[in-house]
Amino acid sequence: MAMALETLSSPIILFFALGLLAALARSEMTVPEAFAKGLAIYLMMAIGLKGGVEMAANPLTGEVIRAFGAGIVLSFALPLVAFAALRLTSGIDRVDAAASAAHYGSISIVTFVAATEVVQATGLMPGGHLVAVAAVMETPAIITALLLARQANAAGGPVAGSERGELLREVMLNASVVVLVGALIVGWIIGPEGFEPTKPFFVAPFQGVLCLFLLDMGLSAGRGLRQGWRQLDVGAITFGLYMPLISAAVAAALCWVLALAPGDSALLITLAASASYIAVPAAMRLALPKAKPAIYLTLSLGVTFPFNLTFGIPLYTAMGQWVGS
Amino acid sequence: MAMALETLSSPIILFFALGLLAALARSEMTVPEAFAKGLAIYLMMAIGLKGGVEMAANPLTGEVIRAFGAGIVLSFALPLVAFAALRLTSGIDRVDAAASAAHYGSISIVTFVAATEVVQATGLMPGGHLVAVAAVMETPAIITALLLARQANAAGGPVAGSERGELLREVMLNASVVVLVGALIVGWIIGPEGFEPTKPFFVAPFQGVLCLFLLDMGLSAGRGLRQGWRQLDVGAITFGLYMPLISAAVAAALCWVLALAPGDSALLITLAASASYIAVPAAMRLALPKAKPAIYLTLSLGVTFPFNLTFGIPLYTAMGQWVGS
Amino acid sequence: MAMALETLSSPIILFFALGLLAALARSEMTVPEAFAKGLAIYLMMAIGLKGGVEMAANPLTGEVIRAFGAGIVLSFALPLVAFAALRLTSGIDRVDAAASAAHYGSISIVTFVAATEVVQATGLMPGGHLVAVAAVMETPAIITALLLARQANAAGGPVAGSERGELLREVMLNASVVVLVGALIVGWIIGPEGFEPTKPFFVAPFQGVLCLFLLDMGLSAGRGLRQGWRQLDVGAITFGLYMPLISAAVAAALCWVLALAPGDSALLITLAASASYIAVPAAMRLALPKAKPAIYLTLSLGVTFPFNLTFGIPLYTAMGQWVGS
Amino acid sequence: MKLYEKQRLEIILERMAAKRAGRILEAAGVSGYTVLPALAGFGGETKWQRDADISASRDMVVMVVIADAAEIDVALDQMQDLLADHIGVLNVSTVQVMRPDLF
Amino acid sequence: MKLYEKQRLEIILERMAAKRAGRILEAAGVSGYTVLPALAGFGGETKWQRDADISASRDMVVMVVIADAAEIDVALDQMQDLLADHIGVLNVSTVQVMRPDLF
Amino acid sequence: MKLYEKQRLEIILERMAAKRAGRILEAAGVSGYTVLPALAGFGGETKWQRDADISASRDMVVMVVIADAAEIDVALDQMQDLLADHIGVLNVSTVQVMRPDLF
Ligand SMILES: Nc1ncnc2c1ncn2[C@@H]1O[C@H](COP(=O)(O)O)[C@@H](O)[C@H]1O
Ligand SMILES: Nc1ncnc2c1ncn2[C@@H]1O[C@H](COP(=O)(O)O)[C@@H](O)[C@H]1O
Ligand SMILES: Nc1ncnc2c1ncn2[C@@H]1O[C@H](COP(=O)(O)O)[C@@H](O)[C@H]1O
Ligand code: NA
Ligand code: NA
Ligand code: NA
Repeated sequence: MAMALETLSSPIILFFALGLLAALARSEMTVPEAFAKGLAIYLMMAIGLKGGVEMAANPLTGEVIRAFGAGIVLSFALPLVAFAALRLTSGIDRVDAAASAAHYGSISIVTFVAATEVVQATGLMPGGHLVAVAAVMETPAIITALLLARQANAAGGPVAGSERGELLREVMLNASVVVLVGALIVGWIIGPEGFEPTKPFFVAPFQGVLCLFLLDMGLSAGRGLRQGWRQLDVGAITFGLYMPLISAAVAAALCWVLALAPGDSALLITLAASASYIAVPAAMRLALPKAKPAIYLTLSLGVTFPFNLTFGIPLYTAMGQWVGS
Repeated sequence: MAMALETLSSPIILFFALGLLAALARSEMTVPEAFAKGLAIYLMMAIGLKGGVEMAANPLTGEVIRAFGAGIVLSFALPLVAFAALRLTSGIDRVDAAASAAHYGSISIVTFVAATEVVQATGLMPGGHLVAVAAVMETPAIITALLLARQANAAGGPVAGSERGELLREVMLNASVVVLVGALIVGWIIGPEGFEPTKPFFVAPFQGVLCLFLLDMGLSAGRGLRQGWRQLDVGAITFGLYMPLISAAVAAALCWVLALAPGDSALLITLAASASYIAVPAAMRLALPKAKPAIYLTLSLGVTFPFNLTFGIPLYTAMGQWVGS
Repeated sequence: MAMALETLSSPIILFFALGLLAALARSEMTVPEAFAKGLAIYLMMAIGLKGGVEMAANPLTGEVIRAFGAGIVLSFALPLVAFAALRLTSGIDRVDAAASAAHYGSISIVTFVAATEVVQATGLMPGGHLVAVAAVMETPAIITALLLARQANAAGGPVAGSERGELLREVMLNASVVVLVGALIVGWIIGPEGFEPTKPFFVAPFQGVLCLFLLDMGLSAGRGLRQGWRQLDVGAITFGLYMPLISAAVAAALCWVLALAPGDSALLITLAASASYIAVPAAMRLALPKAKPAIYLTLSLGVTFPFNLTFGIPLYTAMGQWVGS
Repeated sequence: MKLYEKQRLEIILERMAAKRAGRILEAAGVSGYTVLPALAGFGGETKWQRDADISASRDMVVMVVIADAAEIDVALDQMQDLLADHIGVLNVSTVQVMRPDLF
Repeated sequence: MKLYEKQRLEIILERMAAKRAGRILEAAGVSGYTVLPALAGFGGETKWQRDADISASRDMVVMVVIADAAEIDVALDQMQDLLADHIGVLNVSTVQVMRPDLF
Repeated sequence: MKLYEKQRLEIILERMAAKRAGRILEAAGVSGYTVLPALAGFGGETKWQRDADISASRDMVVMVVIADAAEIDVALDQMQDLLADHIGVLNVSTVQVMRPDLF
């Protein structure tokens, strides 16, 4: 409870709320796309570097490998649950359900970062390899979703003008994979000492940049909600709230079975519960162009992201403490 | 005098001068709009946060409330003076005069920030609530200007395609109001302790970012001057130089009557003397589209802003010390 | 050798390599142009300020003046060598050869900055005036190239729509000259004390920003290579590798004759060996529009820049130590 | 490929007025429109340039609308009023489309 | 000035599909095309705005192609398939050019 | 709505040459023009992309001009020279406008 309250009054959440309210009140204010994209690249570089530097300092134990395995399994499996849930409880059609399911199997790096702060504030020290686990969880969900969608419409060859390998490139080499994994490897190579001179840029201002970025995310989420909620029935909106809980429960069980540490468990549960809103939407425009962005974006950015940021993270942290060994 | 010289050799002023000279020499150099807008959002977040944090640390005294009152009165009243002065001393027509008057009743947040530095250098500590006063002064001037303009052309219903409330939203929920007031409230909630982790982003680099931003403002002001001065007669250009002095005198008298502290007085005088060049121009395009931007922008950004930045601020600081109690 | 290895494992080089590899692997990732341009302005302001502040602290000795002389002579003369070399060893026509030669006479400020780090790591302290020398070397090469090109096509009046002075303005007042020279003068005026409050923006995060910028340069270089290499024969590509060595050798001889200090020599050699990829290409579009950007950009950004960054800089540093007095 | 005739309306307009133009178009019943940013321009005696003006108050946009002649005609009436107040010019041309029922 | 007739194809298309449209155009043999960014738009029931959506998944672009009628005709066939999957509309018009051999 | 015939000139041009084209247009007496940024393109054998080239030396813009046929004709002569040196293509079409005296 105290943790929940503290989370809710952190500057990050407050700036997100500011953006959300401004958008709902129909303010015309925007953060220029080029600037926001620059900030996103900065954030991913910073996260990757820090994770890599930490990994360089710690040996690759069996627990680390189990965490990777858990992440991959979750990313492959959760879309199946999400797809079934959407089809059962909402009127969303098969293609839209498959596309949405991909988002929930994949992850949100901002949710991950916000959770890291909260987890560290409780005194737990999650391992740097969780950044790598996050990167690894981005993609598998997309594959599951494509298989689900293919079942849906047996017909339908490749889209006109498409090229062999373009989807693979988009999925494996999109900005967030390149920057996150790349910076992770750079961090691994340079280690704590090489990292030192870049810390005044990548560590000290990080929290502040996150505030600015979350203001923009609030604006996006609010506008998405205002435009998109009409496209969603009650079943779909409820899905955006209960699906992260299902994912968290599944992930928590897995963490318990695999005997992961409490801090690592908390972050893995958060990753499972979070939904993508940048990398997967782009991949879906290529892979399933007929799926409607208004549906999957409103769900992941408009409903699930705010839920996770405010109520989810304290809960997942508590769950991590509970199931972690 | 010493203060004036020191002001003139601060990096902020020198970078402004650099931009101004480059533009007058017809350099093609520009700062991309998306980047400059991002910096502007950063600056307003930083100012708002700092002000809010300071307000959280201090009680809301009668003096604070008097400062708000003074700001609102000035913003409502100064456009009347400006309008009369423009009509008397220049050939500018009623609509253009009304639009220009709105700019002089409203405020320039960069002038405010630059003045804060100078005032603090003299050892005075202006209160954090002055940021809130600045935010509150942005809007009333626009209302006065619209009343002045309505008198001008009694006819003329709403512009085709306009929507009830769009002007109100633009005026009350534009980026600078949302970010400034929003960050102020966030700062108030989080207080000094919550502010700490974001300081390496919002406090330490602030001065440097201001240098970069002022380089861009110098470029804008110089280009505005080069394009716009032909549209202004001598009377109009003189107005851009004497109007801030009138506003400062009126504000100084009010500060004296209300017994405001010297630091607060200096900043309130500066706010009164400063003229808007982002929020009000945008509002004028919606509210008085027939008013010519070449006139009001050249005046506020090309004439008054450089004057205030160089000669005005030291003067207003001295006035604040003189009338403040 | 150790120095070379250390250079290769610095975060700057690693992020450049990351960008290069991502582009070669056909990732679609980009850094928005507006953001990258903003970073470039930041980097040049920071470099200029630091150089100016250092110059303010040191007297203008004869050695400083000799360094300026050397820079100007090199920038004028090296395009002659480059032009002759290209015409002899590649199938590139006269206009393209002249345009390419301009790039090699001019300089790359990022190469300069990267070299500064390496030189300082060896314990040498190059003078702040080298920044001014870099600024001064940007332009003369363009004049030589235009004379070479004029010889090439005796005919051909000015391009339709061109204006007296536009090329001069582009060459003397482009963003990099304005910001670099302007910030240098500002730094000179404000001195170490005035510089202090802006250091948390211009000094501390510098290395980190450079990492982000070099990621983008890697992406640009990789894409340039992938698109452009077909336009280059073996002779041309080899030129991109041996020309910096020739320039370095000429510059080293000059440093030895003029008895420059080791640190200053290392940087002057690097400047001579480096090739422009922003200011000169823009100037060439105005002055020699028929020259093909695919040729001169692929050479300078795709071949010479990576070579200098990785193998060149350690070599030039060693040469500076060797010839410097 | 069989093509069908429609009208293309192109409005070069100050950015702050784009929402108003959008409302006029929607009221006229067009099926959609697209707004492009402009970078610079010249008109009357003056030039403007997006990156060179921090106030952004002279930014222009270009709105492109494909629609039936009848819808365009309804829109033009109100556009005339809009352009009496706001900075901008417009032009209409005839174009061919593939799927006429979309417009 | 003597001018020659060519066709101008304008495709308003979601940004993620622009490369696919480009491949179709190249396969049809056009000599070139240019892609412009869009800022905002309206279609069906919904609006989008570039700076207001951090996912960028609804960004549109406008592709402009000057080409021979024959090449455009070849391209249109495949564009019909592309636009059956992807969000977008297109239009064709007749224009005059100076150097017909360029297209 | 009564409309009047004018010409629409569209020049796809390298950005560094836009000021030159602007001077030619002003000299020809047109009442205005608007410059749009391009994002990417293909021509000859090569592609360019604004965000993917730090030198920005291959950026293109699109200039749109509404004017009298006579003014366009004067401009085209010099444009031919400009496009002999600079990278770019142009096209002209006939459009309808509302306020003919503006152009
Ligand atoms: N004839 C024209 N063709 C294209 N764009 C124009 C034309 N006239 C005006 N514009 C655009 O509209 C803006 C304002 O023009 P004006 O209303 O003449 O000041 C200019 O800066 C151009 O961007
Ligand atoms: N008739 C039209 N004219 C111009 N642009 C359109 C039109 N219809 C749709 N668009 C553009 O295509 C996007 C998607 O439209 P829709 O497929 O109707 O949802 C819109 O947001 C507009 O940018
Ligand atoms: N036929 C065309 N239609 C539209 N744009 C073109 C065409 N040809 C060339 N372009 C544009 O002009 C640029 C340079 O083309 P090129 O001169 O052929 O190398 C291309 O990258 C395109 O942006
Ligand atoms: Na997930
Ligand atoms: Na004021
Ligand atoms: Na050189």
